[in-house]
Amino acid sequence: MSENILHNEQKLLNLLEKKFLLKESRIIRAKRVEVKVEPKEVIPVLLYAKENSGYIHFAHMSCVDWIEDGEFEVVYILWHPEEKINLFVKTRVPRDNGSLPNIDFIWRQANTYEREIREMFGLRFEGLEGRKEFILEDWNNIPPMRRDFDTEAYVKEVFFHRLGREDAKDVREKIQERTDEELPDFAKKYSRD
Amino acid sequence: MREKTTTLYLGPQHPGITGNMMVKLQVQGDTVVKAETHVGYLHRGFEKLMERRNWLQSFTIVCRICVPEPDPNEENYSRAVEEIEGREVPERAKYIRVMTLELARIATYLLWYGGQSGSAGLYTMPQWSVGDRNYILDLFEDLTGGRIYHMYIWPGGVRRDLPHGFKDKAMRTMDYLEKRLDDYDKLMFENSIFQKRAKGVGIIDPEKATEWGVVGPPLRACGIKSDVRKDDPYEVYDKLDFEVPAMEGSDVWTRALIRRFEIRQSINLVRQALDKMPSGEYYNKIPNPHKWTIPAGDAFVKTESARGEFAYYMVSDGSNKPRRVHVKGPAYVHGVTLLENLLVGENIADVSFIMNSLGTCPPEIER
Amino acid sequence: MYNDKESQKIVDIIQNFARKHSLFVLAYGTGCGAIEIPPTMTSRYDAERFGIRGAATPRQADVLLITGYLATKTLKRVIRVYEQMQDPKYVMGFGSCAINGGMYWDSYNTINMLDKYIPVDVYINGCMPRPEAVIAGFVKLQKLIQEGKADGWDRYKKNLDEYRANQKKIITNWVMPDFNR
Amino acid sequence: MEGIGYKILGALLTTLLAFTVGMFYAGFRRKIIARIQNRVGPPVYQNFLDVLKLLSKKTSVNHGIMQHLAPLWLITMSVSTLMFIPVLKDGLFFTNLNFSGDLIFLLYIMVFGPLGMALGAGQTGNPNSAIGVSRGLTQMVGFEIPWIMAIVALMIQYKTTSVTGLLDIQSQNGTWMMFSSPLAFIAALLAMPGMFRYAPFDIVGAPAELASGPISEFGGKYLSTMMTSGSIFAFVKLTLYVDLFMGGASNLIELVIKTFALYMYPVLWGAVSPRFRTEQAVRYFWGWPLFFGFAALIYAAF
Repeated sequence: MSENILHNEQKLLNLLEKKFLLKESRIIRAKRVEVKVEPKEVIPVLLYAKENSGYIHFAHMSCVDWIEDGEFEVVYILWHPEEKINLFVKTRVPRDNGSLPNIDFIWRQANTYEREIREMFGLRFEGLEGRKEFILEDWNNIPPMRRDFDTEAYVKEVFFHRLGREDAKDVREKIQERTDEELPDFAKKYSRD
Repeated sequence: MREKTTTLYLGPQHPGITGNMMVKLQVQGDTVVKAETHVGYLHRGFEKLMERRNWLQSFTIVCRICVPEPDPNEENYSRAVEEIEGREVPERAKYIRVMTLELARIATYLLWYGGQSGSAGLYTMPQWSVGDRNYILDLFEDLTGGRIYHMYIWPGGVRRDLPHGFKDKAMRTMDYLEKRLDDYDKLMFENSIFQKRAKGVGIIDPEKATEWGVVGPPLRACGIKSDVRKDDPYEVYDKLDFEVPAMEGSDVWTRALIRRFEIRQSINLVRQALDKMPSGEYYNKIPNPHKWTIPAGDAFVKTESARGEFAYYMVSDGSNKPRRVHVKGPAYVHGVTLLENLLVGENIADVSFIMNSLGTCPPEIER
Repeated sequence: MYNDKESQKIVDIIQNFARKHSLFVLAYGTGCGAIEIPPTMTSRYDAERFGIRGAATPRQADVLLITGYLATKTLKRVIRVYEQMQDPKYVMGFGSCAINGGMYWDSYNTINMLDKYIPVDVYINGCMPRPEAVIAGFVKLQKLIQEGKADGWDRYKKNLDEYRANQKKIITNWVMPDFNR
Repeated sequence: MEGIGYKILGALLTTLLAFTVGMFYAGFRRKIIARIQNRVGPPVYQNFLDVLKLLSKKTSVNHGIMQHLAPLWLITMSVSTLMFIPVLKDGLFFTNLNFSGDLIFLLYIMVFGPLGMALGAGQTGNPNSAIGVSRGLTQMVGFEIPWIMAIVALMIQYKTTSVTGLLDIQSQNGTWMMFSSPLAFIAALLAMPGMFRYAPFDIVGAPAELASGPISEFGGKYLSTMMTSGSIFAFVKLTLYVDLFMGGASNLIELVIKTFALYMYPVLWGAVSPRFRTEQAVRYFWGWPLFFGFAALIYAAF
């Protein structure tokens, strides 16, 4: 039975396996297919998926920092509007001096994703155009989404902190005093005393 | 027209802009020749914050990602966690979730009624529709305790069962809204000036729409039947009776018609979900949140929000904190690449009109 | 009722009465609290009863609502907008994020204490504050104005150096015109 | 009424009357629109408080001399137009200069103010202002043509260019001009919302498009002067319409009833209308209003 349901998914996998050198490939569940490729295979696979297999909708693109392995994992997620399948194309690049090809000539909205990843992770995309600053402004620290960026330490250094959490009890008494004297007349008859 | 090009900064402080963002326009006379979206004014670094919080703490902040419509975020987060962990959700919880999502859709569409007509200068409509939206928010308050942020749909089910008498109240509210929607039609859709403003403005090329990443009502207004609720059914949408509208035209007017149809359909879906709701458990208990770990894996989940496909990509490394949660709202494409291309050649008067018809929501672009 | 008649001249009382009953709120949704502004202004809560209405540009506005968290990129614009507003001007901090950072206390991009950067007259707590709370905040502001205690604009001028130092600590690339006292 | 003292007192009283009535009308407008929108709305005296508050604001902006002059220019124009309009048919105080004024002069002086405003807004350097000014002038070209045609039709038909002359003719004939020359009245009436700049013709200061258009950079005292001038000018326009088409008024109560009835027409239309785009607005004015203007001219000439 499961063979029947996953027919389209299996077909896609077979096609891709025949055509490209895949590091790994699997069907996660119905409507989700995952392939892992080398960075240089990214453009051929994506182009093939778009032009020949009908995966024309670029649904998502994300980057995960695997600092233990010293690598970024970049995932491209495509969607087939007729067969209703999400195809994950995953690739890994080194954290330092790694770079990926720019794919905004295939899908122009990829430009936004790539600019964000470039800004947030410091991952280089070859030939990527567009404004350098997408979300942040005048940022001169390490890119914030990297795992080695400690946001709490940064916050402690740059921003002010309001004290008063430690004497929470006094605050509560203060609030109690204040509400009693500031209650409007109509509310006084409903107050506790 | 003059040849001179003027730079017009629409935002961040501008009454016509939706939320806090900026569109830098190059205009010749009244015509836009170049548009550039600048975002980042609402960046809070959610994805970084979630790396520092455990699975339950992360859940409390996800609803803040998109303010007009927080529930798809909770739904996405919960479903992603459930998919990686393999947690079962009781049937009753699924129905309650569907009802909550549809209520959220109605609330967002009512806000959209206000935004769309308010940006065209019809100031009576926002007063009516945003005022009536309060009735939906009242329902949410009964159900969850909060008007805007609910934190209601959580991994394993929903937080509370329906309160006593909720079904009657919800049914009454739906009846009232259905009556009010006819009034809205008279004021907005049958208004000849509104029709003149909306027809033929902001046309998306239907051939390219899917490829450009258009989702939700704007895509359905291009004549393409695409809806996550049908294409990749979640919860119990496959057991409910509804249809996906699709119309040719792909201008602001068609998008408005699509939404006009869908808000009625959502009212119908709320009624269906309330009627078909089984009794039983509403929550599959999660372990102690401090020790709650989730096996390594990743998940990509999608929800059809009022503005289109809302997606989460979640990665777990087996610890008690998420490795990465990447949020992709529909506005991520609508508000940047699509808007920049759509505005070229349009009148300045239509800029905020088009933005509202696409449902641009800056907080979900930058998170 | 609230008039402190000894310390205020009759002119001040009249001025403050007019100021109190005519608050133009700048249409600038700086954060997520902006979602509760439309309900506050529209039919159920109707803030226009109190003379509160929107103003499109900073030159015409009296009240700047900081609706929730403030990203550092927005802070620059908020300072610019605040300095463009004409005296007397009032600031209302909105939601717990404006008070102490709230949920985003450890975020690298949002400030934690609004009153270190611009003077705040009234804080409204809550995440997010209900329209009733917003109206209560406005009523509190009206009370302060009547008593002549809403003097944030005056404090800003007097302590400009301190505020500037705090602002420049975050905004490294300071390209703004001088504040015209 | 011979002495100069009486003249000055009369002029002051007229201005005060125009200001008060105009302000209350604006207050009633806000109240009525609020009721349409299911709200309570502000008190009717809200606009007085707004003006008072704006006067009490400090100002620290300087964009050049025209910026300071523009509001004064506007209010000068409003008051001087008021002086040439017969407020009451045969009042003692409100005669002012209206016996020497005629329609051609009025037509000229009524566009004088917006031009001054345009210069002032142009100097502020705000792109919203510049675009707003160009929109305003385009719209003026739109509604002025049917309006002028209607007036010229009246002049031709009754062979006088004096407002008081037209008033006398109406009282002699015992009928209002909206009945004796209906085509001109329709043309003028259709052009009227454009003159008031309420929706659907609020394209000049359209908030969602241009912030507040030409007045973007004007706050505090400038804005209060403009609001004062606007309320006086609203009274001027309404009174002129009443004088020309509705037989004038012989006492204040009649004047208030007639002008308020007329005022409700743009207000109620505006409450349920979205805004036109600039070219749509001009196209509207050059459609039916222009047709009726032509028809009135032909009717008057033959």
